[in-house]
Amino acid sequence: METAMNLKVSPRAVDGTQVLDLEGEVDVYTAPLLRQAIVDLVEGGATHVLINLERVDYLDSTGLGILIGGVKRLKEQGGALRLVGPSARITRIFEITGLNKIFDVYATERDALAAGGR
Amino acid sequence: METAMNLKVSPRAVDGTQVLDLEGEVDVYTAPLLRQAIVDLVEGGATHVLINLERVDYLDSTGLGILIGGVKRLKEQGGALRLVGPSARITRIFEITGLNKIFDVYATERDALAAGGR
Amino acid sequence: MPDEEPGTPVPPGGEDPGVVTLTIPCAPEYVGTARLTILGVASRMGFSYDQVEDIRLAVGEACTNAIDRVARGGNGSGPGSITIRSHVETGRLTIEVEDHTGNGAAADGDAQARPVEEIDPQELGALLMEILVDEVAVEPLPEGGTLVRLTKYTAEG
Amino acid sequence: MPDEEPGTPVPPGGEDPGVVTLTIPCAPEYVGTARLTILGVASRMGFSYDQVEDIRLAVGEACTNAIDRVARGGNGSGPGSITIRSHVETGRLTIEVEDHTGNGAAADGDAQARPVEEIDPQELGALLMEILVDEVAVEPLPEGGTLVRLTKYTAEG
Ligand SMILES: Nc1ncnc2c1ncn2[C@@H]1O[C@H](COP(=O)(O)OP(=O)(O)O)[C@@H](O)[C@H]1O
Ligand SMILES: Nc1ncnc2c1ncn2[C@@H]1O[C@H](COP(=O)(O)OP(=O)(O)O)[C@@H](O)[C@H]1O
Repeated sequence: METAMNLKVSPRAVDGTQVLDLEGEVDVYTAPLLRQAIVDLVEGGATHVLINLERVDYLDSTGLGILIGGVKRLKEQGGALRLVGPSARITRIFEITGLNKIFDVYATERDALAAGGR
Repeated sequence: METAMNLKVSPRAVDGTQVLDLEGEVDVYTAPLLRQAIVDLVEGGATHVLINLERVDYLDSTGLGILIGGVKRLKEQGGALRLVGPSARITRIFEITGLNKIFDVYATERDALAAGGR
Repeated sequence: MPDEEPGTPVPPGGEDPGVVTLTIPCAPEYVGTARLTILGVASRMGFSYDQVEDIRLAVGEACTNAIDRVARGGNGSGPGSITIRSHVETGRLTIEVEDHTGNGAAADGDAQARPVEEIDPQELGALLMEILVDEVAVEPLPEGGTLVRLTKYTAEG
Repeated sequence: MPDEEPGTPVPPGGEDPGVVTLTIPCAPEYVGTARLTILGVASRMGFSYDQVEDIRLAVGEACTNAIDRVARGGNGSGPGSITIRSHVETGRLTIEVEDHTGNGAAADGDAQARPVEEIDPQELGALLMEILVDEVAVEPLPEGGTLVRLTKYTAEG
């Protein structure tokens, strides 16, 4: 039984692209961490951001709202927010909400990086 | 997050030794399954039984009581009950209750089988 | 839905809903606890993995709604609490999420009717509840606060 | 230990225990749910993995005790319920496990004094509680049933 009921947000850069590795649950309690991480990147001048969801096992409407906000903000900067490796479960959430039309989703980090942009 | 909050008890035989593979949680709800499996083996004539705990992540006093009962019953038949692969957590429970002095515990199934008996 | 108190013994011979009642402070850090409780209740009922997760998310959204309402219009008398009452019956799980926060209902049921581009995160929560469980009922409580009733059937309805 | 009702708002300026209250039917299939709830409560409090597991097991034992008491001497009015009230405070978690089953306390506190060969499974449960948490108090309730109060400190006491 996992006791982790939290979110770890770890920023790193790959070839000039900013990556946020998420681990845990994105919910009303932990989502502010994610929002702040995105804000920090945008204020630091990032335009292309990649969020790795491979180790996210729960994502609620709060988390979805923040991802949507990130997509909008980076688009305004001429950049893009890309999502990597959502579980089947989270892919289903994207689909039933219609957000798969808004999110740019890739199976692997390599695919996302290959899609171009800085 | 695992949704399994149950116990699976799978009997098998290795070189004439009866083995019970347990998976899940042994508690007041699931323990009767384990008790019945041991009773079935004893009534079937088994004297040497090996219980594989490798995939057990919770064991309460009900489960401990049944294991103790199994040890006693098999000893009366001139046999033995051996336990295999308890987690660090369950090993700790054996130690703080003093039951490590009663239980015959092996790290691997191979070690337990090598200890002899039918 | 029977409205019995959790401590009340089940009447002999009658319907036999197992009632599990959880009360948490109306605060973000306790929603995870509510989700774990619901995991415990739902995972013993013959729901599939995906159905259990659907229920967990729907309950999480109901709690989040309550917390958002308080954050946006607190009544000044502390954060209040959320009660999550699960009624376990054969073939059906009904979960009532009730906040005692002194703020009336905000969620409306017809979020699903609008294009996704126009909804905000809170309406996204209402939309998720509508999609994830079979029945959603939202009503303001006379004493303040809101009751959200979520029903899910084990044989997908 | 404050005995406040879960719905009562925390008095402004006073001590601020987060109270999580769970009520389950007094039946074996619900103990797993109680353990999950406690996992949720304890895992946000700065306990180590082993400490969280200790608390989970101790609460499981308290519930099992209540169920065993009912199984051995039911009062004929249904299975009753168990209430598990967690008080979350800085540095301390106090969990009250209360059964409303009409049967008095059975567990005695001195199981630890006897040699292990002489204790039975139920006393094993009492022994585990004593070892796993820092304080255990068991008292019969005036209206029937038993209250077990378990306290664990985050800095191992
Ligand atoms: N389903 C949706 N489709 C499009 N935009 C949305 C949707 N849901 C929310 N938004 C918008 O996304 C933005 C981000 O919302 P919010 O969670 O408040 O993040 P932030 O505080 O970072 O702006 C808001 O402008 C909101 O209106
Ligand atoms: N700590 C212990 N040390 C030695 N024997 C024990 C201990 N705890 C329980 N026992 C004994 O183990 C046996 C098994 O108990 P129980 O759980 O009722 O299993 P069963 O119903 O299969 O006999 C009982 O005879 C009980 O007295």
